[in-house]
This record gives sequence, structure tokens and C-alpha cells, in this order.
Amino acid sequence: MPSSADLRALTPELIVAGAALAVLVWATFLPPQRQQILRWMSAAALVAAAWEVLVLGAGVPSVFSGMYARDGVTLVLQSAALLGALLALALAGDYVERARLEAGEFYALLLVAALGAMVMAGSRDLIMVFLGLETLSIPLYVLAAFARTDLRSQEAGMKYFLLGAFSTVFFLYGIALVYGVTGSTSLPRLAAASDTLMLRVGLGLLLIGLAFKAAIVPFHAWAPDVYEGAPLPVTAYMSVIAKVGAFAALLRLFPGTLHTQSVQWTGILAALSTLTMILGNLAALRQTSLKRLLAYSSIAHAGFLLIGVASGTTQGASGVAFYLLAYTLMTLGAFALALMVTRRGEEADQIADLTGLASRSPALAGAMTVFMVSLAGLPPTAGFVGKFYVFAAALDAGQTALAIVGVLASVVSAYYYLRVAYTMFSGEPGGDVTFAGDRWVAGALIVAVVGVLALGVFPAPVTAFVQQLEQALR
Amino acid sequence: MRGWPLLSILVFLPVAGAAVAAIVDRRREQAIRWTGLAASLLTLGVVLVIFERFAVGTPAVQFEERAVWIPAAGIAYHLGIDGISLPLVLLTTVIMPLALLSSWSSVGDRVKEFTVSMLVLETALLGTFLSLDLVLFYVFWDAVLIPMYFIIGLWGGPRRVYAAFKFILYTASGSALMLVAIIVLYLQSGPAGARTFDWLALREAPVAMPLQAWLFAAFALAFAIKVPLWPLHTWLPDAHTEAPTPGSVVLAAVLLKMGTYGFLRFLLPLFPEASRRFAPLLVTLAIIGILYGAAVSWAQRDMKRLVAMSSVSHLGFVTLGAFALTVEGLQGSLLQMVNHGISTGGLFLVVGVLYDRTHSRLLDDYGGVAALMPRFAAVATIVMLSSMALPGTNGFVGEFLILLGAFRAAPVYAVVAAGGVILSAVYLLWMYQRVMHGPVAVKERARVVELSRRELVLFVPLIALIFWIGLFPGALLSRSEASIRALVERVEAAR
Amino acid sequence: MTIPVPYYLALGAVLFTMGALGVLIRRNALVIFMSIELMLNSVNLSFVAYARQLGSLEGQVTVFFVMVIAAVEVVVGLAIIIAIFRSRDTVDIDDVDLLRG
Amino acid sequence: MNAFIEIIIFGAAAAGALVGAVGIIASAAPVRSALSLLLVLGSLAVLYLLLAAQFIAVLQVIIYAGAIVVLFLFVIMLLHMRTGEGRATKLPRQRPAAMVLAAAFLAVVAAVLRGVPSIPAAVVSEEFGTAQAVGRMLFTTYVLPFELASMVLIVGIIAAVVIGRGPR
Amino acid sequence: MLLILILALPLAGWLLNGLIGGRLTRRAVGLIGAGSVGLAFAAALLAAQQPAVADGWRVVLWDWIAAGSFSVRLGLLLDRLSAVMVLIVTGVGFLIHVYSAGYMREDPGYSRYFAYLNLFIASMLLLVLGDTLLALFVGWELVGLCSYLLIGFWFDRERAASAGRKAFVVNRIGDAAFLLGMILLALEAGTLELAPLARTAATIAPATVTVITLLLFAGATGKSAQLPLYTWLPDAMEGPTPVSALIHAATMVTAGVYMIARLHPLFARAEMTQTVVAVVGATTAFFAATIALVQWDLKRVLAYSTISQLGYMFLAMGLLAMPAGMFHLTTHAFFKALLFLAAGSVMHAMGGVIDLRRLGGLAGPLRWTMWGFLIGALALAGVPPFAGFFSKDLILEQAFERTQGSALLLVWGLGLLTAFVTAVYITRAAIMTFAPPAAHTGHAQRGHPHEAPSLMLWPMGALAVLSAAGGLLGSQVAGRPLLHSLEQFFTLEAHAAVAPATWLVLLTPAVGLLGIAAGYLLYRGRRQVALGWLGTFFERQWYLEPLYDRVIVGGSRWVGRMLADVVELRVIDGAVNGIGAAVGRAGRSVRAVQTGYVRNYAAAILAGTVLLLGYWLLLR
Repeated sequence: MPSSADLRALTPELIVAGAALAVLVWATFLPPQRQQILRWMSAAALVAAAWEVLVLGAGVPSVFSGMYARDGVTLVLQSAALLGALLALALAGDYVERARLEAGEFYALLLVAALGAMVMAGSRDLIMVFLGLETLSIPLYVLAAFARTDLRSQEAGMKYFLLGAFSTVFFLYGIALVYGVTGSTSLPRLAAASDTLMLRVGLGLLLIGLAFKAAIVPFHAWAPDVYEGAPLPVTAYMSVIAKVGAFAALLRLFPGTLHTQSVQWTGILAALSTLTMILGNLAALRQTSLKRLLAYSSIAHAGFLLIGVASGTTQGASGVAFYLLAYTLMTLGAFALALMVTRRGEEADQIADLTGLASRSPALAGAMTVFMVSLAGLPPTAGFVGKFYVFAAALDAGQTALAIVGVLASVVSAYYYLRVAYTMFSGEPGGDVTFAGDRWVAGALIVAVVGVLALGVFPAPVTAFVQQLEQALR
Repeated sequence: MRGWPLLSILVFLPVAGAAVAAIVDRRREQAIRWTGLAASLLTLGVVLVIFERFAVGTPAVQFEERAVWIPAAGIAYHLGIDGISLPLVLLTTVIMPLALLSSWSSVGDRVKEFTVSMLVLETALLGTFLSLDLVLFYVFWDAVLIPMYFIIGLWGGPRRVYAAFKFILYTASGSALMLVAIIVLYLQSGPAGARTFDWLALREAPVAMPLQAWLFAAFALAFAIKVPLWPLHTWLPDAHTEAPTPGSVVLAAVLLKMGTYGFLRFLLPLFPEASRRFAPLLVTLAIIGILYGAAVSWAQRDMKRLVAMSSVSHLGFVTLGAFALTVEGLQGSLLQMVNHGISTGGLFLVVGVLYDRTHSRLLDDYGGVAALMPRFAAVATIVMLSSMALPGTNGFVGEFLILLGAFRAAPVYAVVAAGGVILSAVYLLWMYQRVMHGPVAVKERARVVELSRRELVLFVPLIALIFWIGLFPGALLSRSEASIRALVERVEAAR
Repeated sequence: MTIPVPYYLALGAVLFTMGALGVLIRRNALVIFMSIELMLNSVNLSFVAYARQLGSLEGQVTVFFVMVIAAVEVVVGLAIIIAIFRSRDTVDIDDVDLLRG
Repeated sequence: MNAFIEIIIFGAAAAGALVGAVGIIASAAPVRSALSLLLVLGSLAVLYLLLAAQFIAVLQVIIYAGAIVVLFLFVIMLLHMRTGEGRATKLPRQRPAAMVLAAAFLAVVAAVLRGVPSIPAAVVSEEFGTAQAVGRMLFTTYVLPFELASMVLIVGIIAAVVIGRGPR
Repeated sequence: MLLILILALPLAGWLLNGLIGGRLTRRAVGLIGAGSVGLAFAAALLAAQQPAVADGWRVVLWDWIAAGSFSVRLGLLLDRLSAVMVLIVTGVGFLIHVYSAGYMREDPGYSRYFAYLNLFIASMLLLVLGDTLLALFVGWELVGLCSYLLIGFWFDRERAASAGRKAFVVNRIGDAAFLLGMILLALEAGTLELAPLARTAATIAPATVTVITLLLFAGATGKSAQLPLYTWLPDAMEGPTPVSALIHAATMVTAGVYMIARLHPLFARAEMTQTVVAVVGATTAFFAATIALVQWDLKRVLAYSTISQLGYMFLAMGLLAMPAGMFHLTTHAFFKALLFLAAGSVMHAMGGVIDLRRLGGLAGPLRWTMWGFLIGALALAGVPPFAGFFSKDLILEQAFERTQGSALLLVWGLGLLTAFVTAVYITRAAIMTFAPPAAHTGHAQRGHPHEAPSLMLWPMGALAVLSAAGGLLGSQVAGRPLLHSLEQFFTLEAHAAVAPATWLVLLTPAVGLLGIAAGYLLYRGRRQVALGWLGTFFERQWYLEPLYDRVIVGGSRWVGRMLADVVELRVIDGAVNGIGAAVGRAGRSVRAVQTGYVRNYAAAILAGTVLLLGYWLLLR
């Protein structure tokens, strides 16, 4: 039976899980006009969980018979997951109520997905990773199809689900092979295993499963379609939370567990990263839909993030963590703005719909510009610092070619991000397009802008924070 | 004022001005304009204080400020000024108020956004010239792109979008590789934990040769695109042509200097050996640029394009002086950076004055303007002569020193480059004649009126500077002499 | 143990491949889903076989969790397929192609 | 157990699984696919028994055969589905490509499996694979994943409620 | 102080007229313009009396450029050589300013004109007085600028504007060479100061001196309109005539001669350069004279004549007969200015008509002008006792002496031939202009041709006197004051001062008189004589002009267009845009991969799996 120490270490997860259940149950008793309470509850739970994560820190390397850890990786990546969930929640509320979606279920799924990502960050066992992955993915399948009468939402759910299930099987097969070789599913045991062909196939299959979640080429194809079809706040959420979960597992697995065999996999990850950056950025060049643009952008950023993993060093890992935080802020910020643009109450996801935003609301346009600049990796924003860290890690590891591809891909990305920024400042807005959001969205926007700029100008504290994960990986 | 962080004040004063301008009600355009002008003038005031207090005769970095920024990555907030950056800082702060003032007539919409963009741009430019930490430098360097992108893209001519993207993508491609090189430089600077991005420290221990050459190449590419060195220049005519007058002015006067400043600040001291080895290559490109830019200028029909191509030619001279690797050449190069800022900035203002009246940049649409605007014609003549490097104007001193330095390095450099001296007269006089001389051929004569008082104010400081530097270049040369001399010694020492 | 464990593993691999093939060549969403179930089962077979070979129960425990997850996936998947069928009157996966590019 | 019988049983079950697998992916009618799946599941349950996994075999019959396949059949009936693949395919090159890829995948896996030295299977106790043994592990070492799985189940319920619910 | 004043006075005139001239009355403008130069002349006269001049009177103004090991100060130097020039510039300049006050009376750009003119005087004085080669160069370029401004003074005429531009550009070609020569000198000698040049020149290797002097001489061919850079000067006649008189005859164009005189220690050490200078001078003299023979534009006749006479001066300089060269420079300043002013008077009277075929019969109405012109013409033709005789004779004498017995004697022959042609063409011009019958049928709008106002006549009178009597400066009769002073200055190896043979002394005037006679015979009665194919050959400027126009100007124009339209747009920018387009295309084709079909995506996953696993397995 779990000891009290075990349970103490699990407080954040328990809070989130409990909140999910509570929201679900309470929703059935609430009249529709009072659904707002659910939002507050969920938010409170996420804040509390985040608080707990920070309070608990990084001192418990093994709980639940070695299944779980509350170390640096857990601390940093759970923080990222909770930040993403909180911001996404702020974005979702208004939309959910406007579109008259089932709020209780929505928030519950959102919380469970967050729980999944958190679990992936803390797992020390492949079974836990698998369960975390499913805890993360299955709610996202459901959320993608959440607007169940909408053809596009259905299609998104269907594609995501089928391909997700397909890739999960590969992941599982990988676990099976690793288990067969090492006799265990535990990551520390895996670290001690010697390099055999069977193990390589097993690890390769694990990588495929995670690469799918992180939308890494060539396992990315679901992402643009699903992002476009899913309801906007869901897209926003999954673009962030799936990345956090997947990269948490990648960090645990590769630099964390297999650092002794890094020659084996760094080349492969570098190749995947290169492919991902090139394809993601190229495909984004000619998009007209903001959602789809951000989908390819999220693919491209997966490539940038993977640079940090491919470096195979702990600096690379903390770079990835910093980048994830930056990515969370800037992507959710951009989505917040996309959410505020509506045409007669409907989602208006074309880039052209942003035309003339600056003349209506210079503050919004300014904020969006900050996000775009940050996504393009230009200073003085978080995006720049994040890229700086991962490029530095790659160069330190001798992966010069990878870093060069990275910087050049960033230049290409500047084209489509700045096109968005430009659109807002040119011309006059279309008559039927409105820009509006409630206080939650505004709050999220402010947090994102301040965060992106603060991380860009004064990155030192956050750098120190994310570097706490380095001890856990060493 | 002793003990004040003057450089930080200098760098962030414009941004503070931008913040003030941002909170003024957007309908009060005049108030916003005055705010912008006041902020830029205040900045100029700070520079004048620094200029006055600047210790002549020492190559040391002065007014130094250093603070921890990102300790984990060895990045510091480190500002300082020496004889190399001082002239450019002065140039920036002189040009900015003029550019802002010129925007009063050429920029009519979204005044607030424009003013904010310009002031942010000024901060980024000053930061670029004053940073002594490579990452800080890079941050400012890249930060220049965004406001300039908007200035071209939002207030520019018909093909502004194309021009803005070309500008930003082209220059960003160059700087991307520089970022890689900066990081490699850092990684080479010592064992983990003792690494640094500090310019002063990196300067003391240049990296070994094969790598040095690669790093040199990456930096050089970024700078060469910015300069722009032939054949990497094609973003320039488009950007210049489409940008609004104040944008063109700042672009020509200051932005291009970032590249040549980079030569002096980073290429030569950090990669002395590679600089020596590749100097002939860069000089060759520079000389091709001198002749090519001039020849192409001559064939232009669009005035802004003509002036833009002339920049390619002029900056070829600057590059030539820099890679002559002699004190005279480098002094001339540095002085010519300032001179080009004044003369080409002035030329763009001249074109701007015409454009404000007729809304055409085509030579064919002009003729006989001197008869309608005699005072303007006189002003334009002086600016043109400065650009042509006529003795007595600033341009001559710079060009003469460059040719002298180049001749000392290798006579053939100077001999070929002297062709540029001839050609600059060819295309400038040609333009001048097409616009100013001949029978009056402008379409709406009534609109071609003499310079207003405000416009005159634009040119007075430029003309004063043209003659001041032309006759008393010592004020600038003496301040940079020690730094340049130390630089040359450093390059000489690395054999 | 007369039959060596690798036989089971080989069978698992073959079944896995056939499942994958089914996913790729079938257009009926339900059948695709069944193919995925086939793959899951082949993985389970491998787990159990390894568990037997290693004499460790972990493999079997894992299979338990896989079954649970599989059950949930079936519920979610069938729900989505039903929703699609309701609005489009088809479960041909090739007709679900609104989103592309 | 008699070795001969074991071989017979293995052969029959393996054959059943393979035939079932072919049935799933080759049947024109979804119902036949579902029934083929049932065949596979049953065959595997037999194999689990051979592998000393009684508890898993039982679960296989109850959960998979009993619940999941029935659910599939339900849906097939509910949707009155015929093949759904009547018309000519829009992706003519998909099938040959799939064949090649599947063959390549199998080749990779086979190559690796062949290279693994055959270790004799461990000697296991009577206890191995019983409900008690597996259950004990579930509630000790694996209590955390066990609890987590429950959360996933709740998601399944939500999905059924939200998405399965008809249009408003 | 006095030195500075010489320079400052015209500068002040420029500033006054340039900045506030538009608000002053014409009388005030004229007064400032001419007055400042007049005062400068007075100051120059005073200064020239100072004893310090003998050893070089130097005033340092301020440190100008200092960088590395190069440094130069800005200062003024008045010595025997510059004193001559200063007096010519301010003296002739003053006269022409006065003339201009009348000539330009009705021009709307009156104050601008005087501002330019004053600036020119200041620049010319800087050229002359500069104590470093760099200061000389500053003046050198500034006079070029003023020349440009004044040639294109009537800028609304396309031809005038183009002529100004041509002058500037052609000069720039020479200036670039000058600049290089100066830089080489600075690097070799370590200084650009003129005073110690005699000393420092000796330290430079002879070959280097040759290169330096050749480059500097190339500069001089531009400024002084010698072959091959002569082509701008005839076109420069588009400017107001007093400008032609002052800049393009008396002062600026002689700057090249002055420069060589100034740098004589260098040129004295470069024998090859000397030969080049002499040959170019002689050739140009003859070349331009032949062209002058067939010009129909009076001012162009004078322009080619100027080129020709400058050729004489270079001939002298090349043979190191520097005092003679400077002497001819002086007399030429007098009589050529006079000729131009007379031509200006003709134009003034004829409402701008200058075509010899449309003139004629002006002897009556323009009596005073005619006398002035004739005096100038006789001086030019080298008829004793007019000024030109003394100087030209001296040059030819010394040329004969110094080239005797070598192939270079040819230059003397050319000089002599030129003297003949000179007499012919100036006779032709005089006849065509003043002799009856009149080709003009009166000018309806202006009535009959009338004599110039006194403001124009007086300066002509003064110059006529100088042209007539200027020879005294170098004549034994008056004690050769000018030549004496200059001979003391040019410390060249002493040529034995043998008295020239009598036949040699008489040869030049004889040839001149012969030329006058020939001219009279040819052109009497204002016959328009075509010289057949030779005439065409001369008229086409020996086919040099078409060569320049088509090959050099047209060619470089074509190169420019080619670079701009093809290389720039298609090749370089084409490559840049091509990269952009390729990326864009790649983006489109990458999008096409995203088919929307789940099964394709699944296939991609399986394919990725196979590749990834295959790669990993094959990895070492």
C-alpha cells in the first residue's frame, strides 16, 4: 500500500484528479447559467496544484515503488503543463459557454489531460508513461470531437483518434520489446541495459509513439487537420499540453535514461528534428487559416524543441524546458487572439480576418505582434531565448549542422509569422468581424504578453528554475 | 552627473519616449510628433554630453557599464563606448530627430505607431553600437529588424510588402548564421563554467585558425548583407525605394552602418588572422560594388533607386577602407560611415521633399525644378556635392583617407576605386540635371513650392555638418584615432 | 513448455503486421479500428510470452492495463464513429477529408 | 501437459489467430470482420493459457470477447452497415504501398527476432499467472497505474455521454 | 593677415551675395561682387610688395586632416610664383567682374551669378595660395565646381546644363588621376607641403617620380583641356561670355600649367614625363588650332584657340622652360580675356548671335569693340610689339634651343606651324565678325547693333592696354621684371643664357604675319571657304569627338543599362527571388503531401517507422 510519503508527493496530481471528478459531478447539479463556477473551481485546482508542485520541489526521486518521481523533471515540466492548462482554461470558458458545449465535461477532460501530461513528467516506469500518455491522449480525442455536430470537429476527432490509437500500438509494442530485453519496464533498469538490436527496435518504437504526440515529421500528419477541425480552445490546449507531455517523456527517456548510449540516438533525433523544422516551416508558408498556420507552427516548434533533446546533454534538456515554457506562453497568446476574432459569433480563423485589427485595438495588435515576433524567434522575446538555448546546446554537442538548419528555418518562419503581424496593421477590418473576449481571455493575454517579454528580457530566474531538471537527468 | 549610467540612459531614453508617445491620445497627432522629436533631441543631448566628456587619446572603452544578465549562460549587460562607436552613436542621434521631423509631412496616418516604431528603432540602433556583450549585441541587432519592417511595410510605397519581407528575410538570414557563430565563439572561449560572451575577453584570445575562418565567414556574411556588399545588395534598392522618406533616411544613414560597424567592432579584432587572409576578397567585392553600384545608379529612372544604388557604391568605399587594414584607411572608413549617413540621408530628404510635392520618384516626371525652388536647389547642390566627395565637404576627407589607406595597402585597390570617384559625379550630376535643370517639366507647377521653414530646418544641421566635418574633421578623427590605431596593431600582431 | 517462446513472439509479429496492413488498406472505419484491436492483441501476446520467458509477472500486469485502455478506446472510438455516421451517413474513412493542405 | 497435445493446441490456436486476422482485414462485410476478430481473441486466450497466464486468459474472454466484440457488433447493427467500401477507391496506390511497407516492417522485426538467442523459458511456480498473483501486484507495486487507469475509464464514460449523445 | 584677407574678401562676397543677394539691389550686388575682388586685388598688390614673398610667405590656418602617419595642415603660401598668379586672378578677375556688371545687367540670376563668380575667385585663390598640394587640390576641385555652376548658369537650357555636367565629369577623370598621384606623393614623400618639396622630392625613386608626375599631368590635361581630355572646353562656351573669359581663358584652365610650375622640383626629376608633357602640349596646340580654323561659332574659335595656347604653355613646361611658360600664361590671360570680352560685346550687341556666318559688318557700330578685338588678335598672332609676341617667341626660341639635335625638335616644328594656323584662324574670325558685308538683316526686336555700355568698355580698354604692352614684363626693354623674378624662383639647372640667333627671333613674327596674310587672302570679303576633306577632318575634331561620344560615353552608358537591367534584375536579384520562389514552391508541394486521407497518414507513420528502425539497426 502507498505510504503517506507517497501520497504527499502525489498531492498535485490528486488535486487535479479530484477536481476533475468534482467538476464532473457538480456540473450535473448546476443550472446552465451558473456554469461559471466550474471554471473557477478548475482554475483554483490548477493553481493549487501548481502551488503544490512548487512547494514540493524536486527532492523525491522515487515514490510508489519506483513508479514515480518528484524530481527536477517533474517539477519543471509539471509547472509547464499546469501553466498551459490554466491559460487554456482561461481561453476556453467563454467559448464553451458561447458554443453551449457541456462545460462540466469539457473542464473535466481538460483537467484529466493535464493530469496525463503531469504523470508523463513524473513517470519512472514505461507502464506509467503509457498510462500517462493515454490519460493525456484520450481526453484530447474526445475534446477534438467535442463539438459533435460540427463536421470538421468530428473529422478531427476521428483522425486524431484513429491515428493516435495506431501510433499507441507501436509505442506499446516498443514497451513489449524493451521489456523482453531488460526484463522490466522500469526506466532505471533500462538505463543499465546494454545495446542490442532488439532494444534498438524497442526504443525506436517508443520514439515513434512519442514523436506522434509531439507532431514530429513524419508522424505529424494528423496535426494540421486536427488543429483546424477541433474547436479553437481545444486546438490551443492540445498544441501545448501534448507537447509538454511528449517532451517530458522524451527527456526522461533519452537524455534521462539513455545518456550512456547517446551516440545511438542523437543522430536519429537530429535527423527527425531537421525534417520537422524544414517541413513544418515550409508548409506553414502558404497557409491562409490562422489555426492551420499555428498547427504547422507547432510542428515546426516541435522540430526546434527536438534540437535540445538531440543535443543529448542536460543543457539541451533545460533548454527544451525553457523553450516549452516560452512556447506555451506565445502559442496560447496567439490562440487567445484568434479566439477573440469572430465573425457573427462564429470562429473566424482566416488570417485575413485579422486585417485592420490595429486600428480597432492597437493593444491587441501589439500583443499579437509580440507573440509573432517571439514565435519567429526574434529578440527581445522568450522565443529568442528559447531558441538560443537549444541552439547553444546543439553547438556545444557538436551538432553544428543541426543548429544551422535551425537558424535558417527560423528565418523562413519569420516570413509567415510577420505576415500575420503585418495583416493586423494594414487595411481596415471587415464589417462583420468583431474582436471581443471576456476578462479571462484578457487576463490570459496579459499573462502571455508579460511572460513572453519577461522571459525575453530577464530570462535569468526562469533559466535557473528550469536548470533544476539537470540534476535529475545526470 | 558623474556616476550616472549615461549609456543606459542614452539607449533607453528613446524607448521611454516611445512609451510616452504610446499613451498620448492618438488623435492628438501633433502632440505625439512633438513627443517623438523631444525624445530624440533629448537623446542627442545626452550624446553631446558624452562627446564632450569623451577622453581623447585612449583606445579604452569608456563610460563602461556592466551588470549580470543571464549568469547561467555567461551573458552580461555590458555597454561601453570607444572611438569606433562614438561617431556612429552621434550620427544616429543626429539623424533621428531629422527623420522624425521629416515624417511630419511624409507620414500622415497612424502617426502614433510610426513615432513609436522610430523611437524603438533608435533604441535598438544605439544598443547595437554600444553593446560589448555579443548576445546583447545580437539582441539589439535583431531588434532593429522589427520596427524597420513595419516602417517599410506599413508606410511604404506600392510594393512595400515585397520590400519589407525582402528586407527582413534577407538580413535575418545573414544574422542567423552569425548567431551560430556567436555561440560557437562562446563555446570556444574556455572550459564549461568559464565561458563568456564578453567582447573584451574574447578579443584577447582569438580562436585558432581553421575555425576562426569559419566564424569570420559567418559574421562577415551577416555584416556584408547589412552593408550591403556586392552581390548581396539587392534588398537595398527595394527597401529604400518603398520605404517612406524617414525610413529611407534612417535606413541609409544608420542601418547600413551596422554592417560596417560590425567589420570594425567584431571582424577585425575578434578574427584578426582571418581578416588579414580574407581582406583581399572583401576588398575585391567592395571595389566591384563601388563601380557596379555607380554604373547601375546611372541607369536608374527612379530617384530613390538611384540613391540606393549609390549607397552600394559608397559603402564599397567604406568597406575598402576597413579592409585596407591601415590606420588611414580605417579612419577614413569610419569617417565615411558618418559622411555617408549625412550625405545620403540628405539625398533621401531631398527626394522626399520632391516626393511630397509631386508624388513621383521618376526622373522623367521632373525638370527645371531649380527655377521653381531656387533655395532648395542650392541645398540639394550642397548635399549632392557632399555625396560626390567634393573637397571642402565631409565626403572628401573620408574618401581621401580611404584611398590613401587603400593605396598604402595595395596601389591597385586605390587605382580601381578611383574610378568610383569619377562615376559618382556622373550619376549624381545626371540626376541633378534631370530634376533641377532644363525647362520646367513638372506636372503640377503650383504644387512645387519653395522649401518651408520646417523643411529648411531639416537641412540646416546637415549642411552645417557637411562643412564642419569637411573643414574640421579633427574633432571626429582625433576621438577615434587611438581606438583605430589599437585595432590596427591588434590585426598586425596576429600573424 | 514444449513450444519455445519465440514462436509466440513470431506469431505476435505477424499478427501485428497484419493489423497494420489492415489499417492501411481498409476504408471502413470500423474495420480499421478492428485492425488496431488486432495489433493491440498481438502486442499483448508478446507481453505474455515475454512474461513467461522471464518468469516475471510484470508483462501480464501490463496486459491488464492494455485491456483497460483498449476498452476505453473502443468506447471513445465507437462514439466518434457513430457521430460521424449520423452526420455523413458513411463510415468510409476516405470520405472524411474536409481537412487537408 | 502432454507435449504433443501442446503442439496441437498451439498449432490450432495459432492457425485460428492467423485465419481470424486474415478474416478481419479481408472480409467485405464488417460483420465478418467482427466475427473474425472474435476468432482471433479466442485463439489468443488459448495461447495465454499455454503461457501460464490464466488470469489474463479469463480477462481476454470476458473483456475482449464478451464486451468489446459485442460492442462492435452492436454498432454494426445500429448503423445498418454494409461494406461501406462499394465504390472504387480514391487512393489506388495505397494498397500496393501498404503491402510493401507491411512486408518491410515484418522483415525488420523478423530480422531482429531471429537474431535473439533463444533462452529457455524460466521455470515458474503454480502461482504464476493466477488472479491472486496478478491481483497482488496490481494492488502493491502497480497501485498507482491502477488508480490512474480508473481516471481513463472515467474519460471513456464522458466520451460515451458527450459524443454518443445524439444531436440536440 | 593680408594673405588671409585676399582669400577672405571674395569669400565674403560669395556669402553675402549667396545668402542675401536676392534681397539686395542690383547695384549693391554688383558692388559687392566686383568690389570684393577689387579689394582683393589691392591686397594682393600690397602683399606682393612684402619682402617675405621672396622666400615664400607662409600662413598656417589650422590642422586639417590627421590620421595615422598622414597629417596635413591648411595654410597659405605666397611666393614669387603664386604672386604672379594671384595678381592675374584678382586683376583680370576684377576687370571681368566689372564687365559682368554691365553684361549681366538684365539677367534674373544676377546675384547668383556674382555669388558664383566670387566663389570662383576664392577657389582659384585657394588653388594658387594653398601651401600644400592638398589645398591646391581643394581649390582645383572647387574651381571645377564653379566652372560647372557657371557653364550651366542658364540651366533651363538643356545644352548649357549638359555642357556643365560634361565639364565636371571630364575634369573628374583628370582629378581622379591627380588624386592618385597626390596620394602616391604623400606616401612617398611623407608630406604634401609644397615648400619643402624641393628637398623631399630628391628622396623619391625616379621611377616613382615619373608615375607621380604622369598622374598629376593627367589631372592637368583635364583641367587645362589638353589632349585627350580637351573636349569639355568648347562646350563650356554655353556659359555667359565673361565666365568664358575669366575661367575658360584667363585663369582656371591655366591651373594645370601652374600646378606643374608649382611642382617643378618633381617634374624636373622626371624626364619621361617632361617629354610626354611637351609632346602633348605641342600636339594639342596644333590640333586645337586646326579645329579653330573651321569653327563657325566665334566663342568656339576662341575656345579652341585657348586650348591651343595652353598647349604652348605645356610645351614650355615640358621643356622646363618654366618662366617662359608662365610668361605666356600671363600674356595669354590678358589677350584671351580681351578677345572673349570683345566677343561678349558682339553677342551683347547682336542679341546673343555668335555664328560667324550671321555676323559681319560690325566694324561700324562696334568700333571700340573691334579695336579691342584686333589688339587681342594681333597679340594672339604673335605680332610685335603686342604681348603675345614676346611670350610665344620666347617659348619657340627656347624650344628650339632645348630640342635642337634630337627628335624632339618636332615639337618646335609643330609650335611654329601652330603659330601660322593661329594667325590664319584669328584673321578669319576678325574678318567674319567685323568686315562687311553684314549678313544680319537687323534685329527687329532690338534695333541696330549698338556699342556696349561703358561698364563693359572700360575693362576691355584696360585689357587692351595690357595686351598691347604686357610684353614689357618680359622684354629686355623694360628689364624683364616678370621673367627675372620667375627665373629666381625656378632653381632649375641653369641654361646658358645665350642670346638667341636673330633668325630665330624673327621667325615667329614672320610666320604670324604670313598667317595673317594668308588668312586675309582666303577669307577676304567674308568668303566662306570650305577646306575640303581636310575641313571635314578638322570639323570632326580629327574624329576624336565621335570616338568619345559613341565608344566611351555610349559604351559606358550601355554597360550601365546592361548591368542595371540584366545583371542586377535578372541575375543577382533573380537569384535572390529565385531562392524565395523555390522556398515558396517547396511550401506548396509540401502542402500537397497533406492529402487529408487518414490512410495516407497511417502509411506515412508506417513508412517512417520502417525507415527509422532500418536506419537505427544499420547504425554502428
